[in-house]
Amino acid sequence: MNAVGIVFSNIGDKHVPEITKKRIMATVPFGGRYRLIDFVLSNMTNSGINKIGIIAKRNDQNMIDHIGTGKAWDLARKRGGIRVIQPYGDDSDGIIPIDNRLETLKGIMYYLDKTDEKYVILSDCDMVGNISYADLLHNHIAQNADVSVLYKRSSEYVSWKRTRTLLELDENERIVTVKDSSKAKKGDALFLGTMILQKDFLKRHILKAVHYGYKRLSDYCKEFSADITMKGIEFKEYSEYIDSLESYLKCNLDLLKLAVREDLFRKIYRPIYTSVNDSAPSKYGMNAVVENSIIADGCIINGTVKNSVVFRGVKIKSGATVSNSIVMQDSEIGINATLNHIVTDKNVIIGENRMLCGHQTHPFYIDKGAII
Amino acid sequence: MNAVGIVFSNIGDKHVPEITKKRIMATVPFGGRYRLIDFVLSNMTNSGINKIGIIAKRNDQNMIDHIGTGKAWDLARKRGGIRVIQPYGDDSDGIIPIDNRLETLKGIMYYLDKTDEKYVILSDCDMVGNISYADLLHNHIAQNADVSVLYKRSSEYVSWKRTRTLLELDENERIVTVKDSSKAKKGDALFLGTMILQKDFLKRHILKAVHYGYKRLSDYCKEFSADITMKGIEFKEYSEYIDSLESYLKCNLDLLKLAVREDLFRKIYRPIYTSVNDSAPSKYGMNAVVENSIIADGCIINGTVKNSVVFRGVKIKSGATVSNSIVMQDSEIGINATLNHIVTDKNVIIGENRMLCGHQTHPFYIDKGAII
Amino acid sequence: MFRKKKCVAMLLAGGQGSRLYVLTKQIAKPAVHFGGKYRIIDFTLSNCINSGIDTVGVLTQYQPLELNDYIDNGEPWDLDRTYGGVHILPPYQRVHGGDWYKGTANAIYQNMNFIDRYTPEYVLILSGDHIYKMDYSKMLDYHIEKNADCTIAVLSVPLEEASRFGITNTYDDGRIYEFEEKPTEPKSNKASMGVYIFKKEALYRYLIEDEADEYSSKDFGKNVIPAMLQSGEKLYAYPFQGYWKDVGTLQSLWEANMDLLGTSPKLDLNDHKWKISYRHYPDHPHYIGKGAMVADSVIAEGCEIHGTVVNSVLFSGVTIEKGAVVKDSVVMRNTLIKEGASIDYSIVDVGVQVGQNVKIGEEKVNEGELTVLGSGVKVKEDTFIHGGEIVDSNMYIKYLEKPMAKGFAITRKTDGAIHANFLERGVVE
Amino acid sequence: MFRKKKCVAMLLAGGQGSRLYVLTKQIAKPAVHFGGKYRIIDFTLSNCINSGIDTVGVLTQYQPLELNDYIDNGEPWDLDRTYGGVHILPPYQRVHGGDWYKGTANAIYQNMNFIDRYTPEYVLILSGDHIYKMDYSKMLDYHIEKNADCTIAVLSVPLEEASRFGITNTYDDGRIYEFEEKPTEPKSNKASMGVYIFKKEALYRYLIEDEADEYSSKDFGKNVIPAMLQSGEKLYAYPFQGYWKDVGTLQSLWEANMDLLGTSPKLDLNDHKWKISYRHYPDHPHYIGKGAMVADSVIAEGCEIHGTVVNSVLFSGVTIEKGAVVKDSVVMRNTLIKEGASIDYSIVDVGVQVGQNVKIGEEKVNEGELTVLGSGVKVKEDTFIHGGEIVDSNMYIKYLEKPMAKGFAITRKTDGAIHANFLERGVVE
Repeated sequence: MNAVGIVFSNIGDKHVPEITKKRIMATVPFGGRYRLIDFVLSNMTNSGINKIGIIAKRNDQNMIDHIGTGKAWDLARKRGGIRVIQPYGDDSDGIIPIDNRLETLKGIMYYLDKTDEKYVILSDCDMVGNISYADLLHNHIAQNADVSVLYKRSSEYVSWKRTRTLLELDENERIVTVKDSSKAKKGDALFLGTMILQKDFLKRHILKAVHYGYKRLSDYCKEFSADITMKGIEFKEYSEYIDSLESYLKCNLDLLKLAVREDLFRKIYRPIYTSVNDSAPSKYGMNAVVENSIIADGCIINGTVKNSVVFRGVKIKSGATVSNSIVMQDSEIGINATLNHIVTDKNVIIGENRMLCGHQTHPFYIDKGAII
Repeated sequence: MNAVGIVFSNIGDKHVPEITKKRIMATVPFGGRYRLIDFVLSNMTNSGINKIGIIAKRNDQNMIDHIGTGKAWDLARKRGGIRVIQPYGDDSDGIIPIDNRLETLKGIMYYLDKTDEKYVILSDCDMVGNISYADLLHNHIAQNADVSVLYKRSSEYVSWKRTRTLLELDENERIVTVKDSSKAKKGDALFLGTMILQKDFLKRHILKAVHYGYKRLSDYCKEFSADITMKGIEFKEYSEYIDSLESYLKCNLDLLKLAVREDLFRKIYRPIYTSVNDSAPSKYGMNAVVENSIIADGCIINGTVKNSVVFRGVKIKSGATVSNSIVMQDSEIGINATLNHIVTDKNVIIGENRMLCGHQTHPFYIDKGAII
Repeated sequence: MFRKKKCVAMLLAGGQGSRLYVLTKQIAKPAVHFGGKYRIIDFTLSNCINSGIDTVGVLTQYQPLELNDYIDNGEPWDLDRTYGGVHILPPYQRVHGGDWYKGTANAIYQNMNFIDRYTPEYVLILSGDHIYKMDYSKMLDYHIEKNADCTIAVLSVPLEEASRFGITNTYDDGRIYEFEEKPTEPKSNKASMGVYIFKKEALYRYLIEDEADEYSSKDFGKNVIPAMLQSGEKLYAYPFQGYWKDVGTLQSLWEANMDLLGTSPKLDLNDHKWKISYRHYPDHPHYIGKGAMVADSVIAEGCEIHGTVVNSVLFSGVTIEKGAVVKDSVVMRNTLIKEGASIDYSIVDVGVQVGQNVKIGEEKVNEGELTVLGSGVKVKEDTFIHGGEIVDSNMYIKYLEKPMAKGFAITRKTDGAIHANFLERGVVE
Repeated sequence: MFRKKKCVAMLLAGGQGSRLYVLTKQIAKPAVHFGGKYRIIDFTLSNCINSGIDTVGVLTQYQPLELNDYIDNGEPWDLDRTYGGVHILPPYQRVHGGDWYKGTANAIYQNMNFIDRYTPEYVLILSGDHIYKMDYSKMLDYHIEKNADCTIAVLSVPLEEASRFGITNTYDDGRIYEFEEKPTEPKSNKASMGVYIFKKEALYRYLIEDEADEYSSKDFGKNVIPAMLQSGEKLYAYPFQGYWKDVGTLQSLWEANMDLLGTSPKLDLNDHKWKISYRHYPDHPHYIGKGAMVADSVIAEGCEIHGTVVNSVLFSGVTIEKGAVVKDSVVMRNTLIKEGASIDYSIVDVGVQVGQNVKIGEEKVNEGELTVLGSGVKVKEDTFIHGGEIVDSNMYIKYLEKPMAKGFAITRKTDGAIHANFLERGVVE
């Protein structure tokens, strides 16, 4: 595919402060074995994009470790492949605050200059979805748009803890208004953090926008909406934004629905890849009781698990009960302990007979490495 | 080999300010096709070390691009391999000034904690040499030392623009004194920037040294020299420090001696690797006159080159004369131009009939991308 | 330019594995699936890299396509090296024609030029069809310490089973004075594991000699080892302790899978110090539905379990529908077990479809025999496949309980006296 | 799980290349060295990846070890893919035995299961022994546009040479109505380059048909293409412009190397838009000493030049001592030319040692014949090897100017009427 992928790895870092305290959004664990960035990287490699620049700030050690050589996404390439790129400011030592997208894009101009590809796909890492960028590009070219933006229609009235971006489109799918809102009614168009445009167009307008002092891409687009043809492309499969601990828990538990698993993980030719660690398959003991749950590899299950997502290498001891919870990698739930509406980070140890309860709208988060 | 390698990628960044203005010491171009870090990485992989942590500060884009997946050094591994690591301070967002080695080592404790290897080899990137760390480790164990330090004996009286570190050893090769000096007489022992020690020993003493407020490793060692057995291991093959533009030019021109090429590049089982770019072999025209020079791949030589080092992809037009100079990658020397004692950075274009002259002790440096 | 290697491993992966029947119809024996996520060869390859041996030649001949593809560049085992790494070595033609491998020794003989490239002092000969975790570096240390010409890894087996193995008879210091292939009256219980370390120079000498002998069957156990003993070379037995299983029969393959179960399993794969690596497929974590029951089992990724699974090993991507019951069985990749079906004491190969209310096999507790469904078999609803039957691939079985028309029938006997009858044959190959 | 690929390339690399004599004694023809840093196969593999085709099967049979090792995981060409990438496909055994490849068509026939894994619509058939830069994606576009069953890439050759090629006779729209192998009276100058694109479905149909024909020699040019024409399938000729050379003879291999020289060379490898990738060896940049003279030549890394090099191609790691002269020659990897020696109009294979004051070959300007030294030959000082001689490997030649004793002699004729006489033979293989 004649496009280079640009990934903003830590847009939204402040959305789930509990989990992103020591990691960026890109490396937030998800769905038993994934990190959020796996979706965008897999979508890109599945669409035939083999040159990806991940924009990162400094503390990206987790991400560098997770990506490794890029082999897991078949992107350990000699030409192209995955590169972690740091935006440069005019001051050669200065780091740009990554939240300022326009400055950031200006700071990676040197990377874009080195690429031969005609198109650029921009994506954030705070969304879960299995998207064909190849279809997107096809659509973009067919619609003859300057910028194409992915959106989905809300299927019901919803409200969120934080604001999300809504689009208003005319009958030709041209975007008329862009606004932030903390709720949407049925049929409202939600921006999905993905854009496609020509590289030369991007370069030209970035320089212009920075020159005029714009900070937000959407403000610039709004201002120059007469000159720029921004079109929306509707995405109809499962997708979800993660912008709070609550939405994080909800999106994980969405995986308990077969339709969601089908949309995300069981698409032919479009699997979701992640880094591998040679876990053995999971073992169930004589007294295991598991119901409506996602269990990753390397677990040893001797207790009860209901309506939960259990990550790789977790041990559930006998008599323990885990419900409506997320248990991250290598945690251990002790004998007869009870967890309900809990999100444990990695390497948590819950002792015997402990009882921890959160609530659906207020899940209880347990820090990485905590021993309770 | 039961050791992990730790590389300080930008120790000495200020030594060659011209060339390190936009790059760190690790990525300084050398010898026609190499970067300085190639030596330490090749030495490690040739010695069977397959886990290497490169300590980097922020602006290491060049280095990340150069290393790529690590494949060039056969270090694109699933377990181990090359990782770029950033030291963490107590403040999880704070970056440690990398010149402070003790704090830096403390900041990468998390990386050392994850390794199973028993020994650690520490190396800087400002030295050119083909060193067998396997021999070093063997020696370290045989000598029963706590810390072993590589040094070489000066073969004559020398003075430098900057200070280097001299060691004083007793008859058992135990290090008695460590001092800085800007000159050495014949037989003086020069520290070569490489140390070997047990990981647990390193961890214990780093914590202690930081606790007592030491900044320099050598100060700490001096103070506790009674408790710590520091031994020297003499290195007898070619090696050179690069700590000024002058020593940079000298070390490059040393390659014109067969003995130096033998020591550095023609050792069986110990080649020096670098990243590759599929250059075609170099072409010489009918009027080429080349004498006592190193010419890398991808060059087109139609002029005269004497006593010089010419990097990949350089074009020397007819009638041009290059002497006692270094011409970095993809530069172009125009028709009838004359260069003497010049160091051009990459992508320099020298126009027709230009005449540029430096002097042996004051080489003239031409900035990257300059057009003259 | 190649680097010298201390020890190069040569892995014999050529076997057709005919006693595994339908499981090896289209794949070489070392590529047979095992333990939920693995192939048999994963154990040997992982042992190599974990033992610090990073140069492995894999000698293939029979149906190598899937095996080649599985091993590919060796990346899953960190054997994708610029120098060394894993290399597939099929038979090839020289100036004056070429030969298929005539035996284990001949296979190594034909690839001496591969070994030479790394100028090793020692050559480790391995077999690709055993399940075990072994640190070859310790055996190599032993070999060097004894200054042996050849060291054979041996395992203590129950004396009554010893006549099924190659038995080494040794002096107290471990030196072998006799090697008997399947002796009727074994003098010791030290069985060869098919793992040899040779001094390269000694190996070459005997390979060249053996090659010249037109009566030799070009086999290590039958020819090379006895010849070395006869010439008075120094052969030592290296005692190995731990799990080891030759999975050369359907019965032993089933048993080895079952050895993963229980609270302290005979074969532990959760050992972080000795990881068994494998090629990954992008499956999501498995899902256990409402009303499902899973006990004493191993379940891999990508499964969707709505029925009951007891004392079984399920590979990636298996779907068990509501009301279906799998017991004492091994069910391989991408198999679909539909509503109400039951699988008892069976091995089900990859990509099988079992229709509604089908009954496969007989309960082990009732002294049933092992039942096997080959890859790609589709079993129509309400069918009953008897215990002990082996069903071939790509056919659609109907009404097997009725008396069968003639057509395509195999009634080979296995070790465990298993037979199969066929009604019709689908399109394979 | 494999992804669908639009087009899969199958590269025929099985040829012994007997007209290249000693250069292919131990390596397959596609592995022959070329142009200072390359092997012949680098061109086809680089063409594939540059054309966006990332799935390539390489069919090998003859002396594949070095070729396998050279291609290895495909990393130098970015063909080390998890899905697709380059795969070596040697002959193998099935349940009922195995076959060597009987011809180009049979080789593809035997590997249809490889192609099937990627379910491509198109199959590109390539040959591993041509030097050219070609964008196959443009040919594929043409093939699709014409809705052809098979498209053959053709090159305009001088009419007087046309009888050496397979010639396509076409209508104005490019449709082929006749294909003649080496016609004595060619009707057109459009020569087949041995590059075919097939609709997969059409290819399979004719391969299966051809396989069933016991009188067929199982060859694309001789059997499959004529059969398709006869049945009225749509075959089109795709006109290619640019450099293309079949390096099947010593003379043409020498010429192709010489085509790199000059200010505007016929074959330009400094083209950044169409890079030819190759496997790298860690050589340092070359060194030109005091008193050396290099003109109109290509010099690769790792060379140490102290003598004179004119109008020649030197591969990596060649050493030319003081006073030695190399002219109009191709000198391959790691060769040592000692003081005072001279090489004229020769091909010198890898690892050759030429002693002091040796004289090899005759000046081309004097209508000398091409001289060839095979890999590993050591020529003792003061020897004179006549123009036109082909010297075999690993022998030590003394006093060749004297009349020779009998022993080991070859006097095969090449296209260019080259012969070789041998005094004695060293240890090879």
